[in-house]
Parts: sequence; C-alpha cells; structure tokens
Amino acid sequence: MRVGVVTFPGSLDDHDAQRAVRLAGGEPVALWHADADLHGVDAVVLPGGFSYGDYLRCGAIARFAPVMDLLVPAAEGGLPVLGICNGFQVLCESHLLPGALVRNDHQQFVCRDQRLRIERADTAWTRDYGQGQEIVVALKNGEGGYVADEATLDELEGEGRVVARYLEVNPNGSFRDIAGVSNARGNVVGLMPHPEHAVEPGFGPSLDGLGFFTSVLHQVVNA
Amino acid sequence: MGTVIVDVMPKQEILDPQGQAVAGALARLGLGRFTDVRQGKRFTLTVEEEVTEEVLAAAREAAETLLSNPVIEDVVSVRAQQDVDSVRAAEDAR
Amino acid sequence: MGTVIVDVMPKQEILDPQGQAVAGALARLGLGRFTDVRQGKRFTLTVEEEVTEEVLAAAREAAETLLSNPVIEDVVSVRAQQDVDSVRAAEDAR
Amino acid sequence: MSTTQPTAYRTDTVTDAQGSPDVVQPWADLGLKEDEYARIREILDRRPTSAELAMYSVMWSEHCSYKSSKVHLRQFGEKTTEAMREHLLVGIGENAGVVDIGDGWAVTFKIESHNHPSYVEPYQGAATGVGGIVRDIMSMGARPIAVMDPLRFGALDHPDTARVLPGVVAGIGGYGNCLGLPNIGGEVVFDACYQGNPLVNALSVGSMRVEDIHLAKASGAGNLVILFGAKTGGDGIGGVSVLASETFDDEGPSKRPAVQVGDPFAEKVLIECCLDLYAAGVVDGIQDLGGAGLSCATSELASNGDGGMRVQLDTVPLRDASLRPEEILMSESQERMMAVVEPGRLEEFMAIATRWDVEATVIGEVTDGTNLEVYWGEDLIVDVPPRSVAHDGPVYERPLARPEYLDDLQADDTGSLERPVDGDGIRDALLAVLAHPNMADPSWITRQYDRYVRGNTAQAMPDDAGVVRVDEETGRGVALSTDCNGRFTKLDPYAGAQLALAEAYRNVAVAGARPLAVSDCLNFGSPEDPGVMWQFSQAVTGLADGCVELGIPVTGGNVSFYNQTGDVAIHPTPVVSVLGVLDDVADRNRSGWDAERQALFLLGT
Ligand SMILES: Nc1ncnc2c1ncn2[C@@H]1O[C@H](COP(=O)(O)OP(=O)(O)O)[C@@H](O)[C@H]1O
Repeated sequence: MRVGVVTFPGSLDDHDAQRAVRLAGGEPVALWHADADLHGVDAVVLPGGFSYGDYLRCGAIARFAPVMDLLVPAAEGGLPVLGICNGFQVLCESHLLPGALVRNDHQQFVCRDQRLRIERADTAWTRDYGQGQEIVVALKNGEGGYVADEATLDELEGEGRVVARYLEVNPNGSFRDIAGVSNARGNVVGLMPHPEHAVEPGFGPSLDGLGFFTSVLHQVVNA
Repeated sequence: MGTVIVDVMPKQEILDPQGQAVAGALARLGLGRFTDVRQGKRFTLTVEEEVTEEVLAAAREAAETLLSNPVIEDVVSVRAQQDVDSVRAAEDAR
Repeated sequence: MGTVIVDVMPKQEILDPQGQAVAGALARLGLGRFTDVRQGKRFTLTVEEEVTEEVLAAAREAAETLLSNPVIEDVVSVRAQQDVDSVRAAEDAR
Repeated sequence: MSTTQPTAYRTDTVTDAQGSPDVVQPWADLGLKEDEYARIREILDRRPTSAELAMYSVMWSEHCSYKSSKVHLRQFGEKTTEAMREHLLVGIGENAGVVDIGDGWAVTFKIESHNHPSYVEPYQGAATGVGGIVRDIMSMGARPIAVMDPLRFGALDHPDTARVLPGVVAGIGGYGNCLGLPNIGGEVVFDACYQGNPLVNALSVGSMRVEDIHLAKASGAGNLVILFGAKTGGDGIGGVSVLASETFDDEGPSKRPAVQVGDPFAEKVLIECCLDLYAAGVVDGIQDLGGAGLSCATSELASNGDGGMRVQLDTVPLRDASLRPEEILMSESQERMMAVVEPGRLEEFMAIATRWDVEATVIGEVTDGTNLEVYWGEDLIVDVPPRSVAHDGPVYERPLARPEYLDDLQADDTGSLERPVDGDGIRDALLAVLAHPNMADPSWITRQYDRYVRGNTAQAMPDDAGVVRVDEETGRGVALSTDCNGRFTKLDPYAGAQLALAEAYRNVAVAGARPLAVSDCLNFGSPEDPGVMWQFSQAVTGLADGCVELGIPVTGGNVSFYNQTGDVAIHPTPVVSVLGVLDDVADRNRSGWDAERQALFLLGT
C-alpha cells in the first residue's frame, strides 16, 4: 500500500508521518508540494508543521500549492486523506472539511500528551479503533482551536462526523472539545493531535497513534 | 506607485481569543472602558502603477481568496491609500 | 456605544516575513502586480459611551502601550469608527 | 522597491585612502581604541577606507575577536591531551566542534548567548538567538536535530520579568517550533542579579556522517562565492551610522531597525536547502552569517582558505535599497549563508536553491591573491589581508584582581543560619525550598516547546538530560545537559565552573550515556573590571582543569561579557553543556522510577 506524504516548504512532521506509515506496514511515498502529481498513491497524509511559515493563517498558502490542485478533486472522489495539525488546517482552508482553526484560547503554543476519545470508528482512518476508545497521543499546536458556526457544529454532531474529542483538558479552546472531524463520506479526516508521534516504543507518549495508519491500510485493502 | 489597504476582521460570531486577551490586558492597565476588543489584520499591497479600478479589483480578489478565510473572517474594506489619506486630511482639517 | 479603530503596522525598516509570505503566494496566484506586501494589525475597541476626545486619548494610550510594540511597530492611526464610516460614505457617494 | 544604484553617491575607495592620509576617521565612535586604529594603519600601510574601518571595528569588537578572553580560553586547547582528543573530529576554532559518536556518525553542538538583544526585544532577541546557533550547526554540514535553552531572569515578581520572560519563552518556542527542532532541555533560574541582564543562552546539536563534515574555508582560485537565503537589510548596523554621515546623500538614510526580526520559515527552508546542497556535493566551503554579517563571513572564509577573495558588493540582494556599502558589510540580517562552489557546479547549486525557493547570488570568487578585495561598482573599497581582520585581532591581558568582598562573602557561611529543629520546622523548610521558583516545576515554560517533532526524542522535560536518537536503524543517539549555579560560582568561580561541569556530566552519565565533549557559554560582567576578569580566569581554569580530570575536551562555546548594570555585574554564570553518546537510546535511564517497590540508593559522599 502506497501512502503519500506531502512536503510543503515548512512541513516539519513529514518524515514522522512517513515513519508511521512504514511502521504500520505501508509504503510511504514522498510527495512534493510543487509537483502536480500524486504518483498513484492509495492514500495521502498532509503532515504537521508550519507550511509557508503559517504567517497569514495556518494552511492558507499551502492550499494553493500545485499538488493541492490534484488532491482536492481526488479527495472529493474518495481518496483517503488525513490532515494532521497543519494538514488539518490545510484541509479546512481547502474547504474539504468545514470550520477553521484559530489561535489557542490561552494564546500560547502547547505541547502535551493528550487524551482523546475516538468518536467515530468507521472512517478510513479510524476503523482499527473501537467506537469510544480512549487514546493518548502527542498534541502540539499554537493555532488549534476548532471553530465553526453553530449550524455546522450541529450538523457535524448530527451526522457523526466528529472523529475525535479532547478528554480531561481542552488544550486550545476548540468548540465542543472537537479534536478531529471528517467529511460526510469519511475518507477525509482532519486531526489536530499528532498520532504519528505515538507509534514507536520509547518515542512519544504511547503506541496509540498507530491505528490511524493501520486503518487506512486495511481500508485500502478492503476497498 | 500606489498602495492598496485591505482590512480583514474576525467575524462577529467567531471567538477572537487575541482580542479577548487584549481586552483583559487593557482592563489590568486601567483601560477597562474598552469592553470589547477584536483583533484583525491590515495589509498594505504595493503596486508599481497608479491604483486604478482594475488594481482595486485585483486587490479585492486577493482579499477574498487569500487574505481572508470566509469561514471566520470578513473583508472589511479594500481601499487605495491615497483615498484614505486624503479623507483623513480632510477630516483633520475640520 | 462607540468604536475606535487602531491600525498598527510593522515599521518600514523591519523585516516582515508575514508580508513576504503573502507576496510570494500572490505571485503564485497570478496576482504578482502586488510587488510588496506588509501585514499589520487592526483593532476595534468598543466603548459603552460616545467616542469623545477623551476616549480617543485613552485609545491612543492603549495603542502605544499595549497594542503595538514600539521597537518593531508603528501605530498608524487611531480613529473613531463613525468618522471612518462617514468619510467612506462621502467618498463612495462621489 | 527600487534597485540599488551603486554609483549614485561617493564611496571612500582605496585610492581615496591612499591620497588622503589625514582624513579624520570616527574610529572611537566605532569602539576602536587609539592603538587599535594605529595598528590598522600599520597593517594596511595607509589609512583604512570607511568600509575597511567598519570591518575592522566590528571584527575586532569583544564579541567577534574575543580580545579579552583569548588568553584565558587558550587553556582549553592547551590542556587537552591526546587521549581527550580521541573522539574529536573538529576542535575549537571552527563554527562548532565535532565529535565522533561511532558507526560513522558525527555530532556537532554549541551553545551561544543572545542576552542583550533579548532584553531589548525579548521575542525577537530570543528567536534570533535560536536562529543563529542553528546556522552555526548547519554550517558544519550537519542537520540540526535539537535545541536547548538555559535561561536566567531577574526576580520572578519584578514587573520587568513579566515583560521579558513571556517574550523570551515565546520567541524560543516560536522560532524552534517553526524550525521543527525538538527542545530537549534547558534551565530556568530567577535571581535579582539578572534583573537588567537576563541571560538567554541557546544550544543546538546536529548530526551528520563523518565524511559530510564541512568547513568554513574558501579555497581554489576561480571558485565562486555565493550568498544565499534572505535579502540583506539594515539590521544590526546602528553602530556604523557614524560612518555614513560623510557618504549619505541629501535625503539622508532611511531608518535603520533597532532590532533584528527572525524569519524561522526562511531558516527552515535554508536548512533543507543546505542539506540538499551537501548531499549533492556541490559545496566546497560554507559559513553562516551571524554577528558582523558579510564582514565576518568573507574574511573568515578567506582567512581559512589558501588564497584571496574578490567580492562585488553591489550584487548583494537588498531589502532596503538605501543601504551603503559599509552597512551592507556589517548588516546582521538573519537567515543568510555563504558558500564556496566550483564554477562547474554552479548550475546544480542554483537548481537546488530554486527548488527550495531560496534566493542565491554569486557575489564574488576566490582569487590566487592574498587579500580580500571588495568592490562597489568599479571602486575598490576594501583591500585587506583577511587574517588581519578575522584572526589576528587585538589580544588583551586585562588586569585581574580577586574581589575584596569575597573574604566576607565566603566567611558568611551557613553556620549562622537558623535550623529547623522539629518535624514542622523541617516540613516548612522543605516546602519553602520546593516552592522556590528555581525549584518549582518549569513545565509552564517547557510546555510551550515542541519536544516531539522529528520523532527521535527519547527524553526531554522533566528528565535531567535530553536524549535524541541519531540513527534510526541502530538507535545510536546522544544525551545533553546544561548546568550552572551562579551563586556558587560567585563564591568560588574555580570550583563553581567545575560544579557546573560535574553536574552536566552526571546528568548525561545517569541517563546512561558516555560523556564525550563539552561546550560552554561564559556569561560575565565587564572584562574591564579586574574583579570580573578574575572570576573569568578562575572559571575558565576551573573548567579546563575539570575537563582534564574527567577526560573530555571543550569543543567550543561562547563568551558574553558586559552583563552588568552600572558597575554591578551578574553572578558569574559559566553555563556548561556536556554531550554523551548512547549506543542505543532505548537503553537510557529516565529520572524517577517506573514501578512501585523499587529501592532507592544514594551514591557518593
Ligand atoms: N528553559 C528550558 N527549556 C527546556 N527545558 C527546560 C528548561 N528549563 C528546565 N527545563 C527542563 O525541565 C526539567 C527540570 O528542570 P530543572 O528543575 O532545572 O531540573 P534540575 O533541577 O533537575 O536541573 C529538565 O528536564 C530540564 O531540562
């Protein structure tokens, strides 16, 4: 299974996402932002980092990268896409996911081991988790507050598209403790915490993050 | 050479943590009369030419597509600097 | 109730990486006519009262002490919203 | 922005200098001493041009020339034995030292200060401090893999601490997080002695294959000198404005920024670009631009090389077209590097730079001459032996004197302190100690730093040493710690420096690593105060002797003088960092316990 990981200028966790794909048993494929070619991958991860410095709004500039011209229609066509942190921001800016991510309510960057509940275990990226399963993964962001208007939030809740929710501490002021959401079809998932930093013994808070990467492999195999 | 000024503000219904933090700090500084603060962005775009209607149209496009995110922000205004200046001068002269 | 608008921009001589990033993106979007972009901040401060000279003075104090960092930023203007609006209306009517 | 017009105003040329020996020059305003200015005239056998004067003044400053500390720092080299050199691949003198950690891997690390800029503008000062040390590591050919930040602030409850601390922490986080470098440790110490002089030290460590080590030297006549990264602006050149008065046109200069602003995104891209350039083998010599900017980079590259260098200064891409040649030479604009490249590899170099959207410009070439020549348009404005600028600066034997207050201070020992005599008293004393800001949990600071990025962090906060993996296959990695107790060092600088070394060494050792090398950041008051100079010499001697005792070399570091307000200096604060190697970071020992009923042992005396 070939899982592409896009590198934008300023991407930071791209190699970590590749490592996670490899540890899950997939074949990571490096995709380059300026290369309008998905190289036939079966799924794509948009990694964490500060694309283009995140100077305007996080993900706002990356959204216009040539690779996104292909990725957006592919995602709309069902290609599994996981956006982690900055990748989540890119997905929102691209309107593949609703809502937006704003500066943390406490104004500071925060790095912590975060407990989450998997609220939806039938997306392309979460099917290896149990419904309601609690996991602990790394979280690190400065602009991770998930916001959307009430109607959108109600719709997300109603359709079960909240993929993960913060437990114990809401680290950034996200509305309704939302840590991740999906599109209606469940192939596109955006997640603020970093599962790719919880896949290897001794590095990161747990091994709980691996499920995201194994899920997509199974999904693709079964598809 | 000309300059276009684009103002972008967070939507009224969207949480503005930066504005809130500023409001809190103002209160601590004894400037609590400012009960609500919102923080947005102001861009100056420089063009080599005069600011024509066409330049303003391009600036509006930039404002809508890149400089703001319609989910959370409104483009409040897109103006030529010279207009802003002349208007201010007029006002100050009053 | 009134509103004061405070505009803050990075000093001209200071590197503005944010503006640079925007300028680069605009060029990629085919809006390369904007050769230089600078990104600053715009604050709206709400008061329960009318915006009097005294309120403006308080806003100016807020602008100098908290809303801007004098080492790297300039306060470009501190104005009452109503003035900005009336002026714009006048201008648009032209 | 309009482009530069090199000939629009008069520039002081070498020919001018030869023809007008009696022109009065503002050497004193540039910080040069009378005999230093005389020496420059002697070296050149004429008066310097204003550009040369700018170069010498900045390169012969305390900060760049180590003129007060050199005679003491020599001990680090002199006391290093062959045995201590066993793992040393590159020693003191280069941008950063390099040690062999086995399996063909090398690591480089260094610690530097950005104290004063961080006091003036906490966020940007601290941010650019991180940026600067990371470029040092990059310039050795390494990929930076982690950062650390030993910090000292004034009293926690002082209002100015509330201004400085949040900005410093946000700046370190803002820059380091955006670069994608895990923060694996540091220190936070509060003491009133740092009120007007907070210490912001930053450490970076990088790794590379042994064969990929790069050095700062310009060799091979005809090779091209390339400036790449950010454009040059008027940053950090306040001091040269005195030179400008004669050359500025009627309109006068545009304003020069009071502080440097960092662009971590530009630096991140620069890192990746450099690594691709190294991998392609297109870089012969490389140097980062830090303090003293182009003056430093050109003169050091040329001085370390085997020939001369010719630079066409008007080809330097500018952010501010009003910059004069003297200012361009001194500008400390961030996120810039300089490379020496064979002409045949230029195209490849440019292709890689383009891929990363990094601006790169050929600004000169290596010559078979002996001098560094800088042209502005047609005019020769600098013609100097590069060594005289970069390496043969003045050396001072400053007077030393053991401070008179020391006897009283040492005599005032703990014997006179009241001691708790019962359980409650001990409890209160313990709680008071634990509640002290210097002992309390620093996670309110460290949680603002990304410790996970790159996925190789095996240990960071709250462990005694940071541990990062270097080789994913084998798990080989390094452990680092930084330490210093300024109060102890004030009481006895010799023993205090050794204490700092011993603590860092122990922290690395208990993590399970074999300590290999030392880097230090020596923060002191004014070298013109004999008491401070005595502290300095004692501390350096203590550290050098301690290293001999432990058998590990000092590979590099930094001296920060003039940390004082009026004539009151900070406590002498020699921050020492020790680096050790682990064959497999999986075998590290964490601080604390991981299961119940484990036994506690106290080792040592
Ligand atoms: N400024 C800092 N940046 C990063 N880590 C820090 C900083 N200050 C302290 N730490 C980390 O916090 C932990 C506890 O620090 P400290 O209380 O100074 O430990 P100790 O007293 O054991 O030296 C250590 O892991 C240390 O590296």
